[in-house]
Amino acid sequence: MDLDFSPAEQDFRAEVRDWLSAHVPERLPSMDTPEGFAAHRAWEAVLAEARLSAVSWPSRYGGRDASLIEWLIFEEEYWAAGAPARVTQNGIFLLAPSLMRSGTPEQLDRWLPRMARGDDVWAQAWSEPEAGSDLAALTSRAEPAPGGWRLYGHKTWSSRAAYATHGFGLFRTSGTRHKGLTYFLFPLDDVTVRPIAQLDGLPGFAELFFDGVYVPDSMVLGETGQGWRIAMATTSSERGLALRSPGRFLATADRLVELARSAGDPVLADRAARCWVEAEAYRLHTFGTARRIMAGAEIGSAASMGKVFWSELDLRMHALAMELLGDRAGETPWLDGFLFSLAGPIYAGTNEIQRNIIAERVLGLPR
Amino acid sequence: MDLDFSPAEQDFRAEVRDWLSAHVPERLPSMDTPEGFAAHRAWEAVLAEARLSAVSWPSRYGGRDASLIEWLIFEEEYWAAGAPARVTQNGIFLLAPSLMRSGTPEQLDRWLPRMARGDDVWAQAWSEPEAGSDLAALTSRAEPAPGGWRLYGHKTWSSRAAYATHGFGLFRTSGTRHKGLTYFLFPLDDVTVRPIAQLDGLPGFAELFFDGVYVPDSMVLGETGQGWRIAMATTSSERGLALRSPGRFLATADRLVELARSAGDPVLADRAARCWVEAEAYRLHTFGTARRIMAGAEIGSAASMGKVFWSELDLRMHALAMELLGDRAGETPWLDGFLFSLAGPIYAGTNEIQRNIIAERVLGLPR
Amino acid sequence: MNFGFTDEQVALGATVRDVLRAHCPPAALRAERRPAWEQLAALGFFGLLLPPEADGLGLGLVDVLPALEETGRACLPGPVVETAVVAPYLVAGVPKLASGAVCVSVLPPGQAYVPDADLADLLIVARPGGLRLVAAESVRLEPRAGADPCRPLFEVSFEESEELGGSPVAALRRATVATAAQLVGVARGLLEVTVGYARVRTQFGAAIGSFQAVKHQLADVAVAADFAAPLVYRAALAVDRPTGTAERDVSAAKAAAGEAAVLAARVALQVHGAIGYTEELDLRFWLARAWSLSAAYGTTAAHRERLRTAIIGGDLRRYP
Amino acid sequence: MNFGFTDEQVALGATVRDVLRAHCPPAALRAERRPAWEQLAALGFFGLLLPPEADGLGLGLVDVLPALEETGRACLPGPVVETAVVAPYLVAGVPKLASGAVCVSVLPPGQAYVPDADLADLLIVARPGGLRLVAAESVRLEPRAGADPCRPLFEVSFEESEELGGSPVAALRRATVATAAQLVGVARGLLEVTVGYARVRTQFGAAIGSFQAVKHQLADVAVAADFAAPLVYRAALAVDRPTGTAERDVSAAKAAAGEAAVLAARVALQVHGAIGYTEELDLRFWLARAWSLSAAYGTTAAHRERLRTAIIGGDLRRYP
Repeated sequence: MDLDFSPAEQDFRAEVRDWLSAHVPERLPSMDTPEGFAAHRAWEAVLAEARLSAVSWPSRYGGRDASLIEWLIFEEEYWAAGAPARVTQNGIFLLAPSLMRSGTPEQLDRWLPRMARGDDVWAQAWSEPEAGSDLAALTSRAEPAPGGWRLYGHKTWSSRAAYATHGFGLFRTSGTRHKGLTYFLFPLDDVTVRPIAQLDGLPGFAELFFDGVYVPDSMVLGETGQGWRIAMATTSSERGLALRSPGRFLATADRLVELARSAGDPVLADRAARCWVEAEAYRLHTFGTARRIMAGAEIGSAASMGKVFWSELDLRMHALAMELLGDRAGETPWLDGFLFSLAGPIYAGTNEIQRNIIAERVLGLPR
Repeated sequence: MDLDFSPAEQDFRAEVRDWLSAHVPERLPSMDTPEGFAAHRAWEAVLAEARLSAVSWPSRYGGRDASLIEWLIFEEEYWAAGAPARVTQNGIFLLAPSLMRSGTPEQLDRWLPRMARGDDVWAQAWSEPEAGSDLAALTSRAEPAPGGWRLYGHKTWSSRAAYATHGFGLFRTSGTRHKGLTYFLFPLDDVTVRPIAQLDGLPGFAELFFDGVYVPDSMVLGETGQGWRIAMATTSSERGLALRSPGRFLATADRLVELARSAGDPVLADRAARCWVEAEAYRLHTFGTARRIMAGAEIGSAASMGKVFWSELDLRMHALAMELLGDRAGETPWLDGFLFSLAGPIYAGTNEIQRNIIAERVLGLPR
Repeated sequence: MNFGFTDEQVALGATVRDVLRAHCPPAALRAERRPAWEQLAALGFFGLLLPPEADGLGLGLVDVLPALEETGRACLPGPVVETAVVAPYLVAGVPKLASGAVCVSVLPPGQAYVPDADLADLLIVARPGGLRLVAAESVRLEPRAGADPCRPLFEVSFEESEELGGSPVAALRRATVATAAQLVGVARGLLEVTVGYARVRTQFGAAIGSFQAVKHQLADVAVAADFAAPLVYRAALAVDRPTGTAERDVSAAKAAAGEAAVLAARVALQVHGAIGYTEELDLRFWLARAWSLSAAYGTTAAHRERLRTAIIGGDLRRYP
Repeated sequence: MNFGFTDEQVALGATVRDVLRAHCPPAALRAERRPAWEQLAALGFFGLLLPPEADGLGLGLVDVLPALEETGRACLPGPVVETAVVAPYLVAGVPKLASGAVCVSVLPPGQAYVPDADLADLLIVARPGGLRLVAAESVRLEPRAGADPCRPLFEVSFEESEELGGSPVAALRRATVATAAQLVGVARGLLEVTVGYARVRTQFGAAIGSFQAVKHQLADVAVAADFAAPLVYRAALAVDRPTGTAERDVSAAKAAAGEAAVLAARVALQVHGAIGYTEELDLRFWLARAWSLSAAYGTTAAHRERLRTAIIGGDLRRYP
């Protein structure tokens, strides 16, 4: 057991840090506005140019074949530098792992490089109005059509879909519950997109209405009827390592401590110090997880522990910042951060569902 | 709305305070030892002599016809004076309310005065090995016998039963679940009592084995088959006002603040101050509840809110004291208090059950 | 000792509740800047605490607690506490205050921005030297971002102002307690709406309110609100008297009410799930109110610090 | 970067686990004062950290973490940390230490009483002027009440003692990390036993482990233990090196491990219900160990205070 970064890893960190300090833009407008979306997409192109938008991908798709540890290093530097949120994250962190695991070589060649450059921006389409936590209850369906399928139904809580170009999600091709679901990719051109304004008034989500949208067979990911299995691998990465790397929370914790220092209240200081250590715990825990994955292990349900931990830590950090700032919070980025952190225990499987998973699949308690 | 004690209430407080300061003994040995039990019983006789053992009872049974507010005042003074724990509490606070509500005049005359003096010490006998939280699952039974009943079965977690003289509990006379249960009183002479040692090694509980113990009809409380209803009124008072008056927590909070003051850690000080205020909140809440009861209202399921609040407050206070004292805790009364406080969220209906009751019966959520 | 509201106090609360149900429904929060104020004024709401010589009813703060709780439960916009509670103690002599014709906003010490200053005819502004009274005509307002869309914040600047004599302590304590009463109302409003949602929303073939994880979170909100409320009522009695414990009792009330409302908001959002997070749902108004009022007249942390200082400092007097 | 135990480190833990299963079953906690010590000594357990010149293996603290965790999981009585971890750094020259023939107990600064002093051949006692080394023959022991029946406390007094040169800092940091590792073991042991009970105990016609309220409490314990452990492992690496962050990293480890164990104890008792509260059930040994070790080598509050002082003081360096 050791915690030493190799010389190559240290060099990589230095390179990323230097590049970011030269290229990170001033704070961009929210990516949930048209101009902010465009600005974030342009930033993705700049990142991709330096082959930094998806460092862990194979180089043929625009990555650097970086190890998980190097990816974690990249993330630490990225968030510490105050770089923009990733408008491509649903594609890169949720879809891409499934594509690489279940896609055809043609699909990979066609979609990954465009995704890495932000040419395509992908929105996820899991939930339906009556299938949120109970995802297996979904009723959107795909019907066979010559050379492909026609999609019908109503998806909701699709992040980024207000401005995205493509989507991915599950549609029923037969059966009930977990069986007979198929994983589809689709352009959003023929889908009716109704943006949903969030607490901050901006359309971070959208509803998607499918009224016989045609997609060719090449837009099916994996085998028909295997969508649940493929998607679960994806949601496990949504919960686990890929979606919320420790770097984000380390950066937040550092800023929180700065904020608490000036307040002079020892009780608030204690809460800040506690959060700072918890961000470290998440980082160290992730190094352990990365090591297991690199050794070939599946992290599976244990990812739920990480989801509970980071989402509640993030909420605690932002709630503390709100208390530290009082009525000044709205004039800082902390208010938006707070609103966003409130969604953490909800999305990617609510924390109630995660605790069920931990209890049933990690601890072995009866369903 | 006002919070003013009447002149009569103030006089009563002064009288109780004076009497206690003259009579409260040095710390007695634990009531779960034979000598401690005897000492506590002797103390009850001294209290009864001054008509202070059950101030809210009618004077013909040894009380003073005190109002609920006066009873709360008595409790505040009692615990502030550091007076002994009440070995008679199961009788006075759990059985007596049911007796007064459902007993015959003969039963009241026979049992209450002896209870007030500590001549009889009553143990409760609700739980069974397979019926804890699920009390309606109990299987102990009573069979008709000439002029009375024979009791069979196995009760457990009977507080004080190791040394008590009498017990009360539910036995099945017909039916299943909540139906067909009858409320019995019984002397412990013919019951096999097996003490259960607790964490501190002392027998705070006992198991009771009934192998055809005969009790005459005069030992049935209320109608046969009505035991569940009668007992629920009792457990509601167990959870609610009667068992844990605020005075106990106010006294603990005062001592906790003294302890925290000398520690000099502002975070621990904050936790102590918070507990102190919460003890006040429980006191004020109880004044409101007392007013509603005095106006004829039934508090019913709302008593579950009080149970959750005081039991978790008590645990927080003692856990904080443990942190403040470190390895010195065992040389103070705080360690015993801590061990006792740990049982608070378990007895008188676990807090999980209480939260179910709040959600279902107070808030109206579906079962 | 009679620690419960009188029939009159309850009736006043019920009247205000009826007015707010009719004139400040959730839809009004989107459409109007100051719904229901006229109707409340017609009731005499803004004169409740004013002395008779200022055309008021001369009530005590405790008398209007149920009514204030209803303004929180309805998420009523506008500087309610400032106009109905602060003004009667600081500027009772201003003509027509009782009629509701004069809207007052306040910048308390320790806060950066004035809420609802856009609606105010008069501003009471804390400055290092003491309180200043400023007329709307003399003030420049700069909008500042905040959490609560129905309680916008403004930075104020002015050249002309009057000194406001006397100590602001009593008025600010009352404002703090009044805000705490509103927070209890917000918490109870959130609980009610969330229980309603949990009864009808189904997942896994059952109402989500039948799941223990949801039940227990809601039970905890009910407990928090139910035990914060008596601290608020006690504080009102303590400031009306006033007792030697008033300052501490006010802080206990505000901290507990703020925590109950913030917990209620957290649980409301968690139980609603993603839909609670949308602009479309009315829930967001109550969430925002919980956050904005918990920071008003002293953050929860500031009140906790005062409590700690007093209690650990040895002030263990209790009222009553 | 390889943040996981090596096969050797895991194997050592497994060996200790097997020995403890065989020789320190729960029944032994009632019957023996120092079960399994002989067998551990035979394994060379007490020489693991001693340098080769003292007949030891010269391992680092990180190498023995899985083994230490097992001693916590088994609730092994006796001054394990003191003899196996403190002594090698402070009194490595004492003959036969590696063989386990010399039992050592320690009174660290800030504590009042010496645990397991009745078993000790040598005592290391913190006094205002520094550490003193005292032989068992020279010491008077007064038993003092404590929470943990398998870790009795004693007040010690003595006239003859030796000064113990050098700084105790490194040894005490290692003892703190070792205790944290034991606490992780205690937490995991409690979780395992409680999950087992929740699977078989039925109420309302179902295993209580099928109720969400029980599941979620146990899930929280699993999360707490799983995120405390890497802090402990990191602290061991930090003290072995040592890094500039070592003191802070040690406090982070001890506080998190203590909180995880205390939470595990709380939930274990709640899930077991009244039976968890009895002398009859073995559970009580683990509960007591969680409480006693969380107060050893600095209470959780003391470590939190150190963390706060360092971090808010501006030390935001991270290792690695």
